[in-house]
Amino acid sequence: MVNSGKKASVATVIGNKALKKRFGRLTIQFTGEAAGRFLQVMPGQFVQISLSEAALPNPERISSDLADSAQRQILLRRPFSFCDVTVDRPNCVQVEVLYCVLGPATLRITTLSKGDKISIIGPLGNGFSIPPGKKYALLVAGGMGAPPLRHLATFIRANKPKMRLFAFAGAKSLDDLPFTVEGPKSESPVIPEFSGAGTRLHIATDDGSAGFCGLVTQYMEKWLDESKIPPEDIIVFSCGPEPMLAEVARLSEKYGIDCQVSMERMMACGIGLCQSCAVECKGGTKGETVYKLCCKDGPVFNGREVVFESR
Amino acid sequence: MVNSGKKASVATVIGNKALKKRFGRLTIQFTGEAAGRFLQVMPGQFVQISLSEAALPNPERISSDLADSAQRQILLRRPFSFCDVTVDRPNCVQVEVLYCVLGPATLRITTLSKGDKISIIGPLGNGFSIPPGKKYALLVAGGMGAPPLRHLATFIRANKPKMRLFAFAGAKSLDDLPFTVEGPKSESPVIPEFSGAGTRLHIATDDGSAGFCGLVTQYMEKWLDESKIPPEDIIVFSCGPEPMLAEVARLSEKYGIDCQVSMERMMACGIGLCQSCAVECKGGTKGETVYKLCCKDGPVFNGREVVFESR
Amino acid sequence: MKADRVDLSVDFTGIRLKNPVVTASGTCGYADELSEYMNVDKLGGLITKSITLKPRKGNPVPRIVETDAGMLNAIGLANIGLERFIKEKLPIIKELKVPLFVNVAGEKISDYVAVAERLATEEAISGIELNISCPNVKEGGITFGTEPKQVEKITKQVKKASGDKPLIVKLTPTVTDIAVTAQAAVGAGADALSLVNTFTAMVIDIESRRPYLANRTGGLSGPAIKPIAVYLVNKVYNEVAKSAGVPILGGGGIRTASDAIEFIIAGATVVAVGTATFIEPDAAVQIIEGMKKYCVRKNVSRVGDLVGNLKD
Amino acid sequence: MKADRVDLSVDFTGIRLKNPVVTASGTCGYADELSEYMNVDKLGGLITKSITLKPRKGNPVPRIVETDAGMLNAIGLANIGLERFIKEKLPIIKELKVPLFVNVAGEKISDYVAVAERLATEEAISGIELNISCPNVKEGGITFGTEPKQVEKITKQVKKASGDKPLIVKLTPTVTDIAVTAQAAVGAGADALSLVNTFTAMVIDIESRRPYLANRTGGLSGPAIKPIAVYLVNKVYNEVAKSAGVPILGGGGIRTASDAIEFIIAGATVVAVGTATFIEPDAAVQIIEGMKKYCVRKNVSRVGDLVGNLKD
Ligand SMILES: Cc1cc2nc3c(=O)[nH]c(=O)nc-3n(C[C@H](O)[C@H](O)[C@H](O)COP(=O)(O)OP(=O)(O)OC[C@H]3O[C@@H](n4cnc5c(N)ncnc54)[C@H](O)[C@@H]3O)c2cc1C
Ligand SMILES: Cc1cc2nc3c(=O)[nH]c(=O)nc-3n(C[C@H](O)[C@H](O)[C@H](O)COP(=O)(O)OP(=O)(O)OC[C@H]3O[C@@H](n4cnc5c(N)ncnc54)[C@H](O)[C@@H]3O)c2cc1C
Ligand SMILES: Cc1cc2nc3c(=O)[nH]c(=O)nc-3n(C[C@H](O)[C@H](O)[C@H](O)COP(=O)(O)O)c2cc1C
Ligand SMILES: Cc1cc2nc3c(=O)[nH]c(=O)nc-3n(C[C@H](O)[C@H](O)[C@H](O)COP(=O)(O)O)c2cc1C
Ligand code: FES
Ligand code: FES
Repeated sequence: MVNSGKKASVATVIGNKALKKRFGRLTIQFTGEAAGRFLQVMPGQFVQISLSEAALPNPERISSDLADSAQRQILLRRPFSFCDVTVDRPNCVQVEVLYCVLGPATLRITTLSKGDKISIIGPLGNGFSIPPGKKYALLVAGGMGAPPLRHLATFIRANKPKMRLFAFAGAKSLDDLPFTVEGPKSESPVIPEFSGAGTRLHIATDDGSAGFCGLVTQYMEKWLDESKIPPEDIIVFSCGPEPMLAEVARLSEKYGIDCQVSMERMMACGIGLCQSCAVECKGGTKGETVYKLCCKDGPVFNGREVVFESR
Repeated sequence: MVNSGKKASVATVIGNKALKKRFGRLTIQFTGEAAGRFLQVMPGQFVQISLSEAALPNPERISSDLADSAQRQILLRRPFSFCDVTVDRPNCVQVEVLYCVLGPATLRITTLSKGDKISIIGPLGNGFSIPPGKKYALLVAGGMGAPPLRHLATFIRANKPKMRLFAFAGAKSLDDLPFTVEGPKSESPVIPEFSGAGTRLHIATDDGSAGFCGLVTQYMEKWLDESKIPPEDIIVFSCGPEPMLAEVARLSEKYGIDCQVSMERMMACGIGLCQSCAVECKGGTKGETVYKLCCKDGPVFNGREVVFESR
Repeated sequence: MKADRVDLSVDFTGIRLKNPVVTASGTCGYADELSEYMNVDKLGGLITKSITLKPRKGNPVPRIVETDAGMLNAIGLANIGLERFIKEKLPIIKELKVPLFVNVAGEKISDYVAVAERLATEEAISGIELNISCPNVKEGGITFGTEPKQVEKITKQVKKASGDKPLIVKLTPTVTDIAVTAQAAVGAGADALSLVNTFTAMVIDIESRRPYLANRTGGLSGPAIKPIAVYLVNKVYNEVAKSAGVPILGGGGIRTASDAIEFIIAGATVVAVGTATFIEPDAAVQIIEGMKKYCVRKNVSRVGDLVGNLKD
Repeated sequence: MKADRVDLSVDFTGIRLKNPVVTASGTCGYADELSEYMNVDKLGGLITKSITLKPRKGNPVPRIVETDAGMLNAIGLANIGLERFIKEKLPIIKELKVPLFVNVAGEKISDYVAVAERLATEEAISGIELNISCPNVKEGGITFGTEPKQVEKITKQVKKASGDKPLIVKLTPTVTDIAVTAQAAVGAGADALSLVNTFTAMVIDIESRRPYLANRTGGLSGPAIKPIAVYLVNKVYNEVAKSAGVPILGGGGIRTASDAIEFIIAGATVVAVGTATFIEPDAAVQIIEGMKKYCVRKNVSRVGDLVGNLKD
């Protein structure tokens, strides 16, 4: 029973770069014992970061729609997944977090700078798992769902080099894609980070400002319609807003494809203590639904088991 | 009635230096309209600084006795007086704040760095005033009472060059004096900052680690005993812990010397709205005491009018 | 929606306020202190520090202490008393173009009545706020506010004394069911309900093992209490105020326009900004501006349409 | 005082706890979750999530929302139910060297009684905490906790059902006078009083104009409520617990050893750490260490000597 090995780790910030619009990329480093915990991290797992000690940006750097929420004093940690994990040496692991500035905690991330120490719990939860026998992986990302799928792409490249990857990334507009996009905007734009991971990338934007004009799930459906790959050879990995995940799960089921979705919930603890992060799932013994915990049983669930929120 | 000229000012941090032990020196700059407010600042006036936006230091830089209070989320501004005010140009004023790290707000001061913006209300309250006819000023400082007296010394040098200054600075120990001390510790140590302001300095430490061994008020009494200056030519200016001020006021009265004391109170607003900073004063019409406000009527009071707290 | 089309004005006890933001009692002095920091005329209204029949020195210090996202105060109703208020402050207040509500406190019902009677004769005063919820004085204060029978009795008598001035009854949140005391006040003739006052609380200095405040306990205000206050406003709105047609003056921890709008959606017609003014002296004015922006963005033509507009 | 000389142990309802720090109900799962993050055996005790007769799924999401220095929760007593608790969790709990208190909730008195009766037969359980103060369920919960008569009735019946297990009654802070409900519980046989549970509160999402929580309201916990909780513990200590010789399990917003010591000085014999565990999973252990340091520094040989040691 006695195992206090999962204490909070102290990470050192080694870089923090503002990207376009509200996005930024934080690079942190774990050494020693903490590094050990991140050696085997699976894409889709997450960490809980304490940000209440960090500074708010100077007022002129807070966009007016966040001015009010910037006043909120934060208490709880915040969950983040990884966009990349690199093992420098066994006792030195670098983790990249791609963040989107939405409120008091993510505003505070922007002021972290080289040398700052932050307290992190994790890695937590269950990440994506690559079932044996699959030959093709479809990564379907909506908005800020992209980072863990980027991590997954690199991971698959490294560990299942024969698997073929097709990534779909959707957003309202080109600006809302949390990555740098290169190449011809209208046809087949390139996101160097995904291509770097050897992935064929499909972009969809609601306003057509890059790639396919429409929802990423419509693009996915089109692709599935045209695809000649046997469904049992494909696995779908998806992360994004819940309505999108619901549609991805529905399409996957319709086409007979296995599907894993990474869910998001408000989390107080991230470690199974508070029950705040309930995800309604099929699978009660009498056909009723049960609540599973996003932080412990997830955040990655089988697309078939989740009863998606309609609200 | 309509006069909204005293809004919060934004100051830019231009330096922040840790001094020995828990002390630090923050240099901030006001420009434009805000600078105008600080052109005429009187020593003993103060400002209210908002620090809730600033970061906490990294955990290893928080001394263990402050670890618990570091967790407190701060809401209110904090009052600080000035150690120095320099007018670069009419629209550029530099202010130095000497701080002592005691709790959540002052811990956050330590992380401010060049370029940071902070919100400041002030200058507030009534500072020391130099009554006409006085030829000698006795500055009596206890612990963190020294900074405004240092400011006063410079101010008197500049504005009343004929006035002779004698400064007394007391602390528990050499380490607790918020200034760098040079010269022979045991006899007449020199604090360059005070000497710079042309002041003869007398140091007292409870433990004798520098200067006079004993309370600063004992040193002051000794000096008064030995002094041949007519009491009516002297004015005492004092700032420090309340029991010390009480003794300074008592001694001044005993020797027939005018005396001004700068009081400290917990302040919520600093601008006369909340009535939290009451200072009990003699002077009711029927001989009863009245409460004055430290922030508005003070912080500098006539030593004779204050009814000092015994608690 | 264009900014100049948004109607921020609200009707409050028959008085038209140009916007629904007032400064809370005890946090804005008697108005003159604040006017150095903002154009007070921009406010929807102003509520004075509690006035008592005789001057009160208030409690010894420390009178306040900060807590996480809040503060305790035990000022003890320090005020200059009725006569000096009328002589010294009213002339200044008369110059303002903003409705002034005078908060009244006392130890005995007859004290309240005497103050209200006197104030009722002053034209410059728009209304009276009855403080039966101050946790920081030995007699009177909160004790009148917790017993429905007492609430009824004092409301009735002060209402009579107030003549044609509207009477706002300020309730304490420290009761089992605030709808009961709210109903008692409304039944006895309250023209509006004000909530919440502060929560009785205590900080202990573990070094000396004494209560930090000289008064032992104090009232908790600030963002810490906001979610409780929003709940209570919504409860009183649903269970009492809406059907009685009595407006609510809501507050507790408001710092931003978003906070203020939460209270309005919960059921407050007017919001009171208290502790926030200590941090940003012009907080109330900033809140008014933010409220207008919200209305523009959400296409709300009259802020009054938001009152109680909580969907379930 | 040397660290190894400090006696942190306290007597609580006849049980010797090795130190006065327990983890609060609903914030430490059923113990096994926490054991990955700390050596649970270091705790003074552990209180389980509320157990009900039948399993409960709990409320729809969102079940929590953060507020300034606090959070609302409306978990809705999600739990695996009595039988699964006994079958699946008890064997794990038996391995621990730490007293375990099981928190019991229900919709009807007979539910509470049934659970208590069953638990009374389990040797591994040190005591029962009666939750009559949960603000997040439609039936039962808080409604039992506000009416002194109800408090008395349910305490009496559950006490009987609990056999020789000590019964801790967990009071709600949402009452006019907590001394009255505390007295009712003590009069009916409570072996200890637990306070405070969360405060009913609400956050409104001003974009959608809906309550942020699916349950509309939730219970406020965290540092925001600490000064109110300290006051209430001190009040119950002075007015009820001290003279009755009944210990208090105090909490609400404890994050640090200093916070915990405030509660002890206010009158708590044992302190419960709740929300803080979400932020630092080993918060309770850090608090125990800090408490020892305080005792060394202040030359306190037995932490029990601090209980109610508030000077005036
Ligand atoms: C498993 C997991 C992985 C994640 N990975 C990433 C990642 O890699 N990158 C990333 O950028 N984000 C990620 N997130 C999301 C991230 O945790 C949130 O964006 C972050 O917590 C926002 O914190 P904040 O304080 O900045 O904003 P908050 O203000 O907390 O806002 C977040 C949202 O919550 C709502 N909200 C919260 N409190 C209130 C309130 N009091 N009133 C009204 N609305 C409120 C708002 O709708 C707001 O849009 C992940 C989340 C999960 C669960
Ligand atoms: C007019 C004026 C001028 C000043 N000038 C200076 C200056 O030039 N330099 C300087 O360093 N300081 C100055 N101060 C003092 C300075 O304002 C305080 O040191 C500062 O506010 C401390 O803030 P903090 O958050 O760091 O510490 P806090 O934790 O706020 O602590 C300050 C003290 O308050 C007590 N305290 C506060 N809250 C609690 C609580 N919840 N529980 C128990 N105890 C509590 C403690 O005793 C503590 O020692 C001045 C004060 C005044 C009134
Ligand atoms: C320092 C201070 C003094 C107060 N004085 C009074 C008062 O005299 N009369 C009164 O009715 N309320 C008084 N209050 C309560 C406020 O009017 C308000 O109801 C309460 O503080 C909650 O609002 P807030 O959180 O915005 O401050 C006072 C509050 C504070 C903080
Ligand atoms: C997420 C959450 C779940 C809780 N569940 C329960 C519960 O099931 N039974 C109970 O009696 N109290 C429950 N509580 C209340 C806590 O036990 C505690 O009394 C309260 O949170 C105040 O302490 P804190 O501020 O330290 O969290 C819960 C609190 C939280 C935050
Ligand atoms: S976040 Fe606490 S149980 Fe999942
Ligand atoms: S600090 Fe508010 S009146 Fe002085």
